Amino acid sequence: MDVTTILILLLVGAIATYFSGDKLASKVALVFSLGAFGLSLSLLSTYCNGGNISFIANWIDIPKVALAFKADGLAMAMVLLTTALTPLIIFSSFGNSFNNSKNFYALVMFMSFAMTGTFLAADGLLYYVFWELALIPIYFIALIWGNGDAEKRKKAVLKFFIYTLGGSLFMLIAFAYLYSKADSFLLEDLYKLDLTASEQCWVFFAFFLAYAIKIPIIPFHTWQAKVYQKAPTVGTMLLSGIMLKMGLYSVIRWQLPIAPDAAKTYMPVLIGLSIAGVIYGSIVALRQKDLKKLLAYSSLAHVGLIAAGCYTLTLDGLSGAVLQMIAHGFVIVGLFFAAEIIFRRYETRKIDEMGGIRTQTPKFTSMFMILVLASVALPGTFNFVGEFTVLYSLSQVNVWFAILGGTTIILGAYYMLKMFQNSMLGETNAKVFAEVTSNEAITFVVIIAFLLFFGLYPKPIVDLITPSLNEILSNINS
Amino acid sequence: MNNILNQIGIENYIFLSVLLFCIGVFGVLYRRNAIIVFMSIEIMLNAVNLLFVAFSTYHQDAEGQVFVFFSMAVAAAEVAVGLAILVSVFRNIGSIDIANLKNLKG
Amino acid sequence: MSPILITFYFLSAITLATAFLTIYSKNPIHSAIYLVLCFFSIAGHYLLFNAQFLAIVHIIVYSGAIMVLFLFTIMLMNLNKEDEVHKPRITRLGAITVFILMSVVLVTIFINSKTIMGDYDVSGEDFQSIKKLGNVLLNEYMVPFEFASILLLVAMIGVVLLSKKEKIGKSNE
Amino acid sequence: MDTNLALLLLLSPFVGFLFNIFFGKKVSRNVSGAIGTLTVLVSFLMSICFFAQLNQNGKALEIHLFDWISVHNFKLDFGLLLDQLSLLWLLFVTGIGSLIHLYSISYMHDDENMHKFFAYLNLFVFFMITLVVGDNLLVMFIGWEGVGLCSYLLIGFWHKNQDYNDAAKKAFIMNRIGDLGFLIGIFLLGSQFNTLNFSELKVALGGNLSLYTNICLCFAALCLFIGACGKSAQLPLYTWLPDAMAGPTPVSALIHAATMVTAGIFMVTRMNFLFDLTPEVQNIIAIVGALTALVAASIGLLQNDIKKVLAYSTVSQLGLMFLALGCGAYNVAVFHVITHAFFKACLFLGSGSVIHGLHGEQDMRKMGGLRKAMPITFWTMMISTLAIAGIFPFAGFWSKDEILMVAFEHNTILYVVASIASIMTAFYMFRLMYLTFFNDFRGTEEQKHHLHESPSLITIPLVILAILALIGGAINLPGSNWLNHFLEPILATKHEEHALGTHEYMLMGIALAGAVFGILWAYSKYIKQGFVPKQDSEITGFSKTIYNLYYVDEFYTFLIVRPLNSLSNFFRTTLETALGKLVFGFGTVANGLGTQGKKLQTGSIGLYLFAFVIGVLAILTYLFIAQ
Repeated sequence: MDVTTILILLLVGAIATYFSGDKLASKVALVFSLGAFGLSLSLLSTYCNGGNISFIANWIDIPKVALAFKADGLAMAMVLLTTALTPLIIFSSFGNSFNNSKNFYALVMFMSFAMTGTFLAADGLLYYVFWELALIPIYFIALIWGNGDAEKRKKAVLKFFIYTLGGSLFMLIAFAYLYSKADSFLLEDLYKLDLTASEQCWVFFAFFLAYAIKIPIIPFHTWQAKVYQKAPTVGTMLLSGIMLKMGLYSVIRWQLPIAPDAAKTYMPVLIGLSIAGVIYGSIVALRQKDLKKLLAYSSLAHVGLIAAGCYTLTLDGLSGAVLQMIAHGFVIVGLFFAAEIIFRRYETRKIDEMGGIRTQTPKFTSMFMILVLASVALPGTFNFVGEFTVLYSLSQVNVWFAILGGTTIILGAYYMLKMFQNSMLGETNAKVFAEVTSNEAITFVVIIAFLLFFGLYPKPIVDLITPSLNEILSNINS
Repeated sequence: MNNILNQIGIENYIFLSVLLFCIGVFGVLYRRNAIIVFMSIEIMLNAVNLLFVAFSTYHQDAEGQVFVFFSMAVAAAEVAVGLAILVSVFRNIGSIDIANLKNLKG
Repeated sequence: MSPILITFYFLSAITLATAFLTIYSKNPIHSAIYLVLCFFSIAGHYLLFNAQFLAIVHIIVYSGAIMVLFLFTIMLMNLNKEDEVHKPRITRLGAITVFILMSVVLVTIFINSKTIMGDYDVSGEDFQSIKKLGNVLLNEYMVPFEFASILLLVAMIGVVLLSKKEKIGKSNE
Repeated sequence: MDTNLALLLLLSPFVGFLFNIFFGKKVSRNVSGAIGTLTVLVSFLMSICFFAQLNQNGKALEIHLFDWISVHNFKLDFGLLLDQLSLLWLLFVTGIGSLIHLYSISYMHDDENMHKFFAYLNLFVFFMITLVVGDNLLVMFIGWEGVGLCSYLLIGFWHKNQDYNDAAKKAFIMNRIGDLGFLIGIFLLGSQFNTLNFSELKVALGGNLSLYTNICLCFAALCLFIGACGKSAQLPLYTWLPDAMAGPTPVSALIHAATMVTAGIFMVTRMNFLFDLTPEVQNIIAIVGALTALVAASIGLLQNDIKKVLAYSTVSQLGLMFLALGCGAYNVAVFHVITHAFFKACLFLGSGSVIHGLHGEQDMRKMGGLRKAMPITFWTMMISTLAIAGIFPFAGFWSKDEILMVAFEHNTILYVVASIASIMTAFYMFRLMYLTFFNDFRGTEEQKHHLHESPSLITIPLVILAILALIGGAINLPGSNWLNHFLEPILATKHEEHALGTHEYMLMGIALAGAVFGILWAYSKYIKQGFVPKQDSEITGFSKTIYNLYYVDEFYTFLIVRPLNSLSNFFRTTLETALGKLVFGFGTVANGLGTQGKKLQTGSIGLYLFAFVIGVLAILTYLFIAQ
């Protein structure tokens, strides 16, 4: 048993979904994604008991590319995030009906496959292939099943596609260069490379461009809000919940250890940029009128903080970043789902057109409230653990970074509560708002339970990721 | 006659074929009539063939001549096809002046 | 001056002159005829080298087949008139410049690289008799030889297809 | 065993919360209220148990529950600490909490969301207990933010009114500003000493400290104080507290008068060993406290909303407590916290009773003459008012007097400021009493018809609290000083006893005289002259400035909210578009290049051939030269 089984299962799931017909598609996808989740859990237990679940085999001889999948704690954490969120996301879409749903769910499964591959790949070219593969399904999902005016949507989605693809090309160049140096794409060989300062700088910024666009760090974020707004909610969840984390994960896995000196040299600039993203995203979110756009900008702010944590190059920063990635993955999926639930009933995403929902749906309100609070990192939720650790690591670098990054505590509360107040509270809305169905509630409950449990007891996850982060750090510092 | 190159010298052949080739190039650039352009191309081909044969003798090796043989086969095919294209172009446009063939304009 | 050298210079003069005239004459028919002459002179060169097989093939293929094709085409298009409009002066000047430049460059290159050429030696071995060539062609170069035939076949089919009158217009009517 | 009991103490209100949130709607209102009250009562009883135990053996109880967060240089446990300070707080939090729960059963009886109210209240008590018993700063921070959350939920309890929601949001955000300070303080301490545990910090701070560490400590102390400012409504973060009166009155009594707002004082007292090392910060605290006391009291002079008056009085009293903290007299501050909790809770509950009786009327201009109709409310409130005014021998007298004494020792200006604030307090409190309970009723006929004393569930807590307000001073009477002795183990520096000399008697006399002067002033104005405050529109001059709260809110709006919003608009419309254009710029450039490049493709074969030949030539020449 090794991690390839997860990939195979997801791929088979995608194919099976495609052939299962429109009626069954969602259920088949759910079954397979749950299967993948179970499989990754069982692999995790093997890993925790000291078993080897990595996989390596030759693939192409010239250039030398290997089918290398390295499953350490960090990768497993991210794989679990993916395989746990995929069934949730699929399940959350049970209330929608899509045209050609077999294509839709097959694409979702395929995307999950590609993202899992990205997290696991330990060979540069393989990783790149998965990285780009993940882009294709989301392009079609957003393009075909998105909402709003078709022309505008096409423009936004195309922009997103070309933008991220263009950024990744620089990464490809970097890999090609690294290959010419190391004569191998394998992660370990790339770690061992001894690059000069200027080489590192070039490689670092080539990677940075790819990741900064994907994460996104300002000023490379312009694709984000529009795509989040236009994509169907499932697509938005996939994008914000998992795909953003691909960029952040890659920073930790690829960018920092390969070009450590450059990372050290430019650390203040990078942290500064990330924190500028935090403040900028928060401020823009203050006056957003569209619920999904607001969440998009909140996401911009949060990932800014995560990126800042990554670039501190300290164990706290990295582990905080990973924790926050996981927490943010769950909470943003939940929040987008809440937006979707409102949309299902009111057919609008404009915050002005909502309001007065609380009296009609106490359950929904409570769950939404908890998610909002988790998003503003109230102590006791998992997000707090991540945010605290990241901010702590920032304060170790420079306390001003922590203060500036910490404004997210204030501004985040401001825009989230404002949004909550305007969308949920107030005089009872004239339009009827049906209480959440049990299907919808299950999704919420799972997310909330996860966030609260690990908020109080994050130790298992911390213990899982710390050894691999230490290994990466030793690569950075050697 | 084996000592022909001793008497003439390989350089002379090189200069001859270079000049011939250049005349071919000149023709291609100078004329607008597609058929003449074609002929110029044939001249260029022949210049190269000539050189092949010269060096075949120089090296006392048959391979050069074999190559010329193939080149002739290709040239024959090329001319056939090329002229067929010209014929159909002429049929469509009514002219084979290359100045009139502007469908490639971007 | 040996007779051979004289023959060489004579043939070369014919080759270059006819090649130039091919390009220069306004009437395509004249061009074609000059080209035939040019090909014949090249065949003469081949004979000088004692490459009889090639000389014969050359005459058959070029002077025989290709030139006939050219002539047919010219006549088919009714081009035996001197009605070609000259290219603009600048183009002609450019062509001449490029011609001179190219000659200079190529000649310079070859003059400069002459030193690496060794002396010519005669082994007396037979290397270009028809028998020998046939051996080489049908042993070592068997596969390319067959491919050449396929190429010719394909060219033949292609030409037939290309020069067939288009039927699309008819089917539309 | 102790662990289990402590968990019971901690989790009992949480169980109440869970019960009420999940099943509250299904059971009857009284059951829901009773469960809410009982769970808090259980905590109270547990607190008494622990208190008795502590009194016996004097040993603080430390309980480690589980590992929580770890960063590279230290790890944080989820642990509880039951020592003198936390038990003291527990006693009055759960005690007053139980009373207010009891009160709420009747007060909120007609509200459709009563079970939610009790759920939130229980949750609040749970978080408050967490705050108090946490054995490190971060667990305290859980409670710290948690009570902020409950405050948000309860202020916005009547969520149909967006003004109330605004008030709730304001409270939460202002608290969060303080919380950021708190967090930064935590970071500074954590990175310096590799621990956040109180006892370990105390040991670490006792050692020799470098200059750099001292500077860090200063900043840390300042940051923690900013946190306290947010939570305890001090300048400049106090404006949320008066707005927070939008919540139901029991909430104001419990959260915004007795317990949550004293969290700042609790924290500073808890970290007294830190603040003792940073006299600069102590000075800042004292000044901020005194100023807050003065400003809030002056605003209170002219307010007409009965709850707003009490709110400003709370802010003012909290200011006095911070003054005491700034002077290093932690025990005095704690003393005042406790007495203040008694009489202020009583006052709020009393005002709630009045509002209840008048069916929601809060404007004192429309009250009056309620003394007859609501005797119990009147007498209990009277006692508390006397206490807050500092009349001998009520609880407030002792504690306030000690604060003034400490201030006098510290700095005369601070003393004068505090005294003026006290006189103002006496004035506006009696103004409140006179306007509410004396003269004739000024409301509508219908209201007059329905005037009645509140039911016993409301009056019982009032009476208990009034008794406590009467005798509460006994815990730290000069001479016995029980509280001072009790708190000794947790205070780093010993607070010397006041020997009651003439000096002290004189100060007491002055304080008493000031209070009496304030009362008489109010008496002459509102009883003798029968003065009733003017309508809003008729207020002019400086009193208008005061009546409008010195325009602080407007100032904040102008200084922070407006710029932030316009910045947001600017970012959203201009900068976002510009950045988007910038990205599209690449596309536009590529497009332009294409359009221009298209022209190269003239379709002229001659030109192509030329280009081709020249290209070949160029390459040949290059190769030749390069050779």
